[in-house]
Amino acid sequence: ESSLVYVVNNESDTFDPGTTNETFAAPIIGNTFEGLVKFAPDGSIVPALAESWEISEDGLTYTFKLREDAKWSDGEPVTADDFIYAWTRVLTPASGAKNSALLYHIEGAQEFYDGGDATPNMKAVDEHTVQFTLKQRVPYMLQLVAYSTYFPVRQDVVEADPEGWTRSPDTYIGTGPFRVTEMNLGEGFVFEKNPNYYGADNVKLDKLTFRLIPQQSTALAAMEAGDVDGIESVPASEVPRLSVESDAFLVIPSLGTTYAFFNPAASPIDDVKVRKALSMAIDRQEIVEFVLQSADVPATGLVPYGMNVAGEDFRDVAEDYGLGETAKAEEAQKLLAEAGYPNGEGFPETVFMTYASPPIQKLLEAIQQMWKENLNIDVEIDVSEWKVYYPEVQKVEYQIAQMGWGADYPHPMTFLDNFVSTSPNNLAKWANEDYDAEIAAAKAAVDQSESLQHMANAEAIMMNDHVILPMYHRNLYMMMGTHVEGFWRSTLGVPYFADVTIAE
Amino acid sequence: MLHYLIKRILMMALTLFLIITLTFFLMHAIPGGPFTSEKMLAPEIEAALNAKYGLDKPIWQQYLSYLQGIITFDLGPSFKYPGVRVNDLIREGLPVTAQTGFLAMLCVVALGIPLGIVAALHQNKWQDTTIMAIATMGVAIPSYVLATIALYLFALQWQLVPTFGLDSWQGYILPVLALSGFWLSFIARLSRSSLLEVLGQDYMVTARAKGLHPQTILFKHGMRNALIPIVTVLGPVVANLLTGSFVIEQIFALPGIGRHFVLSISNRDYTTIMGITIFYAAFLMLMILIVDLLYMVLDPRIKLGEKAQ
Amino acid sequence: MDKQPHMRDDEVLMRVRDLKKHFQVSAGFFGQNPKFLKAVDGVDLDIRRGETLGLVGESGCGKSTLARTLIRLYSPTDGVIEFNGADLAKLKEKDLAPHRRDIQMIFQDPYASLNGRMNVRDLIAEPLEIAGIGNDKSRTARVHELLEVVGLNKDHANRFPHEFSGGQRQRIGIARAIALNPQLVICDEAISALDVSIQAQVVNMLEDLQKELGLTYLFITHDLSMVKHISDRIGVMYLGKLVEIAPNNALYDDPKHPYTRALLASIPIADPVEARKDNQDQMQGEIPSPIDMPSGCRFRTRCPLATDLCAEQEPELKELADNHKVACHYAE
Amino acid sequence: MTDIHVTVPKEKWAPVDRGAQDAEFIAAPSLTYWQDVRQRMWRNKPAMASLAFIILLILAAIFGPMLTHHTYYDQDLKLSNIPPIFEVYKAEPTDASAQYVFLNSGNFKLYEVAENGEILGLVRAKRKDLMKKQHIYVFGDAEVRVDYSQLPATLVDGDGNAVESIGYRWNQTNWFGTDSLGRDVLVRQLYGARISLTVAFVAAMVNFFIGVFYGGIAGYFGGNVDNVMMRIVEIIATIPLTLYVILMMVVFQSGFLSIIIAIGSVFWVDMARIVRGQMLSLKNQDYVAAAKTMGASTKRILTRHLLPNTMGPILVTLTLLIPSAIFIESFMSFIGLGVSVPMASWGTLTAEAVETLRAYPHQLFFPAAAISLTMFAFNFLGDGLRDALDPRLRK
Amino acid sequence: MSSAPLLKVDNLTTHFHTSRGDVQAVRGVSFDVRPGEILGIVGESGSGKSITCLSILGLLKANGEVVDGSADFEGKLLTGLSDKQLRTIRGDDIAMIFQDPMTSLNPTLTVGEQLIETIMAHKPVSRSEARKRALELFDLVKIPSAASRLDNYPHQFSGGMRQRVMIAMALTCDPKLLIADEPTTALDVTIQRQILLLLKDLQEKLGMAIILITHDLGVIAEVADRILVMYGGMVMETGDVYDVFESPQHPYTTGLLHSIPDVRSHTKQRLTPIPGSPPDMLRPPEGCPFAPRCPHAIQQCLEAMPPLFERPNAKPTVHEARCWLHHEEAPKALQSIFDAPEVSNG
Ligand SMILES: Nc1ncnc2c1ncn2[C@@H]1O[C@H](COP(=O)(O)OP(=O)(O)OP(=O)(O)O)[C@@H](O)[C@H]1O
Ligand SMILES: Nc1ncnc2c1ncn2[C@@H]1O[C@H](COP(=O)(O)OP(=O)(O)OP(=O)(O)O)[C@@H](O)[C@H]1O
Ligand SMILES: [Mg+2]
Ligand SMILES: [Mg+2]
Repeated sequence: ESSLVYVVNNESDTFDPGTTNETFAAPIIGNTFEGLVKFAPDGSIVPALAESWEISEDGLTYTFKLREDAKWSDGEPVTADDFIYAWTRVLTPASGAKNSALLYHIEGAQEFYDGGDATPNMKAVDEHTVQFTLKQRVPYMLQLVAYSTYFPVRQDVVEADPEGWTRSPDTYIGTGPFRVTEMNLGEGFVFEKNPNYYGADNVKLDKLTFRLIPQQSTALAAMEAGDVDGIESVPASEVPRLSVESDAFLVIPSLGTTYAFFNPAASPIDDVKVRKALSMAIDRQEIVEFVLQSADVPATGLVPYGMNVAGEDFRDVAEDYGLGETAKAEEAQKLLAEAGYPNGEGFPETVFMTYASPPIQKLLEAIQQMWKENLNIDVEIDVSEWKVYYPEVQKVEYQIAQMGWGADYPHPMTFLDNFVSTSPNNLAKWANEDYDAEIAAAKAAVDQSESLQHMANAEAIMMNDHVILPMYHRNLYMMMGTHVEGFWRSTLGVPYFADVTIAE
Repeated sequence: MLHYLIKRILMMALTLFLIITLTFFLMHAIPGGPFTSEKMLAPEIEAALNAKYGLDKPIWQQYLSYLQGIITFDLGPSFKYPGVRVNDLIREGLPVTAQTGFLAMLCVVALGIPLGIVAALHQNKWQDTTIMAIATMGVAIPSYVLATIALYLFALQWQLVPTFGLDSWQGYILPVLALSGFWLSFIARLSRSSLLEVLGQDYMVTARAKGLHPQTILFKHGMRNALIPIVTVLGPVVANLLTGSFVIEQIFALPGIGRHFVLSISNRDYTTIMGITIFYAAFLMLMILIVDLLYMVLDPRIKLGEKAQ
Repeated sequence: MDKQPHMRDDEVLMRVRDLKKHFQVSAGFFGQNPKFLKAVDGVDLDIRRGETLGLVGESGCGKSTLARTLIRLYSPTDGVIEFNGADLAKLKEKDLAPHRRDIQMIFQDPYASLNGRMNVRDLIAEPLEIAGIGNDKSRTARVHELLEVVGLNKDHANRFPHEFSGGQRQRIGIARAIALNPQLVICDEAISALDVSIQAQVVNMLEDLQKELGLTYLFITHDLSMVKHISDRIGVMYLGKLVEIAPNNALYDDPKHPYTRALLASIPIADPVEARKDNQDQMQGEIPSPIDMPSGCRFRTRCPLATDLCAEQEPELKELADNHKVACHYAE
Repeated sequence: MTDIHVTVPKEKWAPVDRGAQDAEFIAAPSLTYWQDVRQRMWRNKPAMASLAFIILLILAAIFGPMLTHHTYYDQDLKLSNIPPIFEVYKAEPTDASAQYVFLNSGNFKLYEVAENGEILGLVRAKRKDLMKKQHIYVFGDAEVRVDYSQLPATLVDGDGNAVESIGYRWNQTNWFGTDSLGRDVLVRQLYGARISLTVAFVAAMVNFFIGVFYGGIAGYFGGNVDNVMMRIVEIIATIPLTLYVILMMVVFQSGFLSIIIAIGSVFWVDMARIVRGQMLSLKNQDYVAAAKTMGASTKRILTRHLLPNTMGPILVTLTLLIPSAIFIESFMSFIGLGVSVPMASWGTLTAEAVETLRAYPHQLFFPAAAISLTMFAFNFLGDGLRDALDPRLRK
Repeated sequence: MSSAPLLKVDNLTTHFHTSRGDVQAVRGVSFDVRPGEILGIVGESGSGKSITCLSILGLLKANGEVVDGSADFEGKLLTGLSDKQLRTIRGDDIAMIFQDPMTSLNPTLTVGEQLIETIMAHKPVSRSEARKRALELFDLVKIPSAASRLDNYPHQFSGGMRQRVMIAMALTCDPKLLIADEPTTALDVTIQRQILLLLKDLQEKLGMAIILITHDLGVIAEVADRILVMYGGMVMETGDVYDVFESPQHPYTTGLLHSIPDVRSHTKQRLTPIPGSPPDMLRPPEGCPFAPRCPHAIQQCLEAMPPLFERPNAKPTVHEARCWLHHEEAPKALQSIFDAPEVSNG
């Protein structure tokens, strides 16, 4: 009997694929559920419960054909109605779904959510065919369909206990390669191979355990002591050592960027020159090498590396907007002088707000010092608890505010969409018509490379206005024993165990 | 006595009510809500969530309906963990926390007091110096440092104990040690100092003159009179240890309620904050009541509930 | 040596009426069947200004309790304590404060009544300090004076109570009590722990002070020779009640209460030849307890004169001769 | 003992001359209790040594940073995480142009140092051979490789022979090493002392003045006063601290004052309970009764009689709560109520360093040692004070 | 009486170490106690009576130390025994009644419990038997309604009652030697008499020896066989009780006897205390400790410590006094002060 123990550091609030919006739920949902399509290790979309699909000419109507042997983990067949039920549920406010907005692309969906008498344009054509129609073209629609919000849920168990069904192995019925045998709040999950999974023959692992160890250093100790087979993350300070010492150490590129918002309405950074000067004056290379001591990547733009559209990496198309990986102190000084603060003189009091997180604080301390050294200005760092910090940022009551973004789906739009004037995540309340137009055009474009160009233009508009101070693109650092083969983790951070075999 | 007890229990209920009220409003007064998450929710979704949990109602209404639940011992649903009731959260986490807490308590009492006694009996000799040095370190080094170092040495370097969890009895060693470290040291020092005070009393000489066994002298005459400050400290410590420690549960990956307590606040999981606070408050007040009753047992001259003469 | 006549006026300094102090001794956990120990059970007493009133009685009869109630360390169960125009029995703690310095007490248990954390200088200087008299230096000087008065020396000022012998501690208590020249000093076995020579010294000192400052003493003791020597009047207590009170000579010459007689007959005599001669009978009978008082006269269980009347009716304290009051049906 | 048959000289049979005899010895001056305590305190060597240590520490915290060119905020990212002691290797064998290096085992970086242990700079690897698991550095003609194919990593020359070590050196540039941003640990710690010692002081004061008196009053008065006061203590003790702190953070400006207010408002409940417990049993003592009959005010009875007799538990509690205060401060700083970065306290230094315990233990060692030593000092001082205050414990 | 002494104290010297120097509380005290004998000790308050007894039992406070001398009980050298060995003797063979009954009783245990535990520590009896015995003892020391009073705490007792509890506690095991440190000071004369009779009774029946420390010369006169007069940490006079009362041989003893008021006198006479104050034991005088206060002191007294001079008498008990005036060379005029006993007492 082959088994594996994998350490997770965070416990998710809920494991309901339809309602959660948490990344912490991903390891569990990702191994117990499958949707119509899924990602392959290379990032491409491959069939899952749907054996095939069709997209209409106008790119608006998607029709999925379910495979005959698609079954729930209790042996019931998966039907098209299960999908319609699941999506309708997500679009029902009372369900408490947090990612409902991901379904708004479907025609009538948002209106349905808002309580109008519209019905979303989605239906079960027959028992094995699901169909929906979008209100406008969405280039990354299939990537969204691979996301858990689009996963089916079992109507009978959900209706029996709309919230509690995820809390018991008996009712937590999924469609994925594993099914839950034990759930211990605060401790972890135990899975067994799901015999009703269509690909059950290829699943080699009999028992899979996710153990919650909140402390990264404990997890690492457990890994090094051989008590577990893999850990989700390692302490940042151990990265340099592990990267040379350990064969089990893995670096997973992750589609995330750490940056700060400049509030374009707040003095003194309401001047784009000041913003640019600040952004230029930091040494991203040193930050990565000495502060983070990791393999993270210096960021000069918003969208991280690894976002391929039309076979091209977005970053290869985009520029660096005058920002370098190393500090451009002289240029920055010049800009600052132009803005009226020669040699930093008279630079008004400026506060860099951030949330309580030791590594971020350290990062900001380094940046604070770089500004002091390169621009001779003093910026104060103000730390507060996340839930205090975030509402203040939402209200745009800040000058500079630390933030970051991780992709929901592997497409540049997951980042760029945040800066359209209507986005709730546009925390700088920055509005630019050209930007909005470019984004709309990118979505509408049939040709992918055209779409890519629009997106690059959009990023340029935003970056040239220096709305954000990009710092670095992050990677995930984790460990998986060398005896574990076939493990992979997506750029969205989901670990997949379906193909894992344990070598002796 | 009965009169006093009834009065105390009524007072406790009133205090609990005040605690509930204060915590409730304090908790709502601080910024952020349970659905302030890393990713902004669309406004209509946030509104739907608030409506679902009744957070859209006026605060006093929320307060009243919360009180209604409390009366039936229903602590409500967790906002953070949908489908989990706070009662269940406590019921599931408590056994783990209580187990380690109880063992830690045993350590504190069964090691702390004897160490204090040994130190007092050998005042200024090497035994005293050693014990007090260790006890000083025990308070000077916080539990998270102690736990981290212990984990590194005992679990990883020497592999004497497992790195996490309570699956074997060895697993209890480090958490219990780390949990009890501070209070053990505290109690050892306190025991020493109180006992020293008592050792100088005339009745100790009488007890010796009567030819009593040294143990009887020490425990029946000595410790009994030295116990008041010790039980004063121990009462709340019981409540503390039995409701868990965030740090220890975090480091040793224990599924107790200590972690929930801290996390619920940073999550603004209102019902959990309230539930655990109430639980802790009730427990603490009970312990303090017990301490007060013990006072009267330990020292018959203490009469609570009566005005000083 | 007789006291000066103006001290003998009958001005009453403290008037005590029907004073009672009952302690609750047993009560179950739930407060059922409370029992009361009647330590002081209806005492009427006038303490006249400038006199020394001796108080004797059986051990456990309530003398210390009476004393402690008079200075309101205990709040009385019932009764009146009139002092300087105020009824101390009814006053609240904070209203008592102004009267405190006028009444001082020397405690029966010297060690327990001295704060072990204070040295003798501070202990004795404390009442002065409280009254705000003098400065540090003058108070130290006064402490030295007082130490000498009670037969200790200056060097003792730096020591702590535990470094003293029982008698020395007692003297510290005395020095402290007289430091302020209070109007009334209650001496609860103030001299019993002292050797006779120091006793004599202290008693002389107390008499001198009385003469100089017109102090009044309530002198509780078991030493019948000393009490006779020092007192103007002597009260005899038995089981929470005053059974006889009379001028000293009158009491010794003509004791009217059978208990007084029994007491006087038991005085030990400091002469072995004589002491071993008189083989006086001990008092017979069961000693009653203040929890279950006998009916009628409290002394009847041990009284050679007891009759049925004594069991039925409690005798009142009546004045039989000039200033001589007795509570006995058969006294004349 | 004198022999009975000793002969007594004639003149000795003369009666005593009383006049001469009165030339009494001169009594030692009378001391008040507190003068006496001070004297005894002076004679207590460990306590005095501790006091000296604490004073020294305070002076160092005030003046120490002035004596060095390091500041608490100056960073040198290239020289981060350098330990205070390291093993120095001779990178170039020829003595004439000898170059010395050391390998930081926490981050596998190589630094050039002077022979005496002064840090000269970071050395960049020429290339990294991932197959052979080697980092290759070049010094003039010589080549030094960090070989981590076998752990622990070793320094070898181009031929694979071990590089000659000249032994361990104390870091001359940064005596306590540097932190993760290349700041001087010693100077940061001295600055940290300012905060932590102030917090300790405030906590002690709060405990002493609020906790002791609150508990004293509750215990002494008893009855309803006690009942109400203790229920308030229960309320303060049970409402989660984090909630207060967050509220304070919102209401007040973050900063040192807020920490002091936060600690001041809640950090005395344990003390209050302990003192109250002691009071309850002590107030029945006869000496309290005696003081009452002297007309002593409640304040006097509390301060002169009861509290001195509770000093043992008070001092123990006082000293033991100090580290708690230091760590509570770091917790408050963590959630945003405290001194702002780059300023740090011992508590935050410790909390930060725990994360890097394995890689850079020196970063934990020094603040932990500082807290421990201070605690020892406080404890000796507390014990000394207790002994001095308790005349019975004299040896 | 020539039986072997039960207790033999020889040159016992006890010092207290204090921050100001050593307090010489006991300075070479020697005496012995024979079985069945009552030895009365009187003396100046602070003269070292209690400390002598505590030294014998090894019960000194932490700062006290027996620096010289020995105490020998039935051939066992008490001063050399460990605490553990002493335990079997304390309470069992030698019992002690402490001077200060309030602080000597544990305030947190009922008096009954304190009595019962003493009984059970020395006798193999059950708790209920011990309680029965405790009741008997309470009756013996005349505490009324003993049964309910056993469950009281010390603070609920009067001073005299506490003292009687201490007495009862000491009598639990019929010790061979009872050290009673002012056992009856807080008792009224009727109960005092009863207690004294009780002690005498026990002495006669069981042959118990008693060391009776008291200030009440009447008590001594009534029960003691021999008397020891202490002053300044030393024995000043010792002898048969009749002898000493009849013809005290030391000015201090004389002074003591003079200080007592006469209960029979009708006129109020000023008491005649010994003038002056006792010596400070930190710096005891070189010569006779009493010399500074002695009306008859001579130069020699101030300079040299007088030895114990034996007074020739017919009795088997020696009568000794520490006074230079007994020296054979002393002028007759001075010696004559001891001749005519002019003590006027009751
Ligand atoms: N712990 C101590 N430290 C210093 N000196 C002490 C200590 N205990 C007693 N002394 C001193 O020893 C001397 C002898 O004391 P002791 O108690 O024996 O006197 P005593 O004869 O029993 O007097 P009393 O009749 O008053 O009880 C006294 O002068 C006293 O001050
Ligand atoms: N706090 C108390 N609680 C209960 N009973 C008490 C208390 N104090 C005294 N008593 C009882 O009251 C009675 C009188 O005690 P009190 O101390 O007044 O006697 P006393 O006359 O002073 O005797 P003594 O001469 O022995 O000191 C005793 O029976 C005693 O047990
Ligand atoms: Mg009394
Ligand atoms: Mg004595």
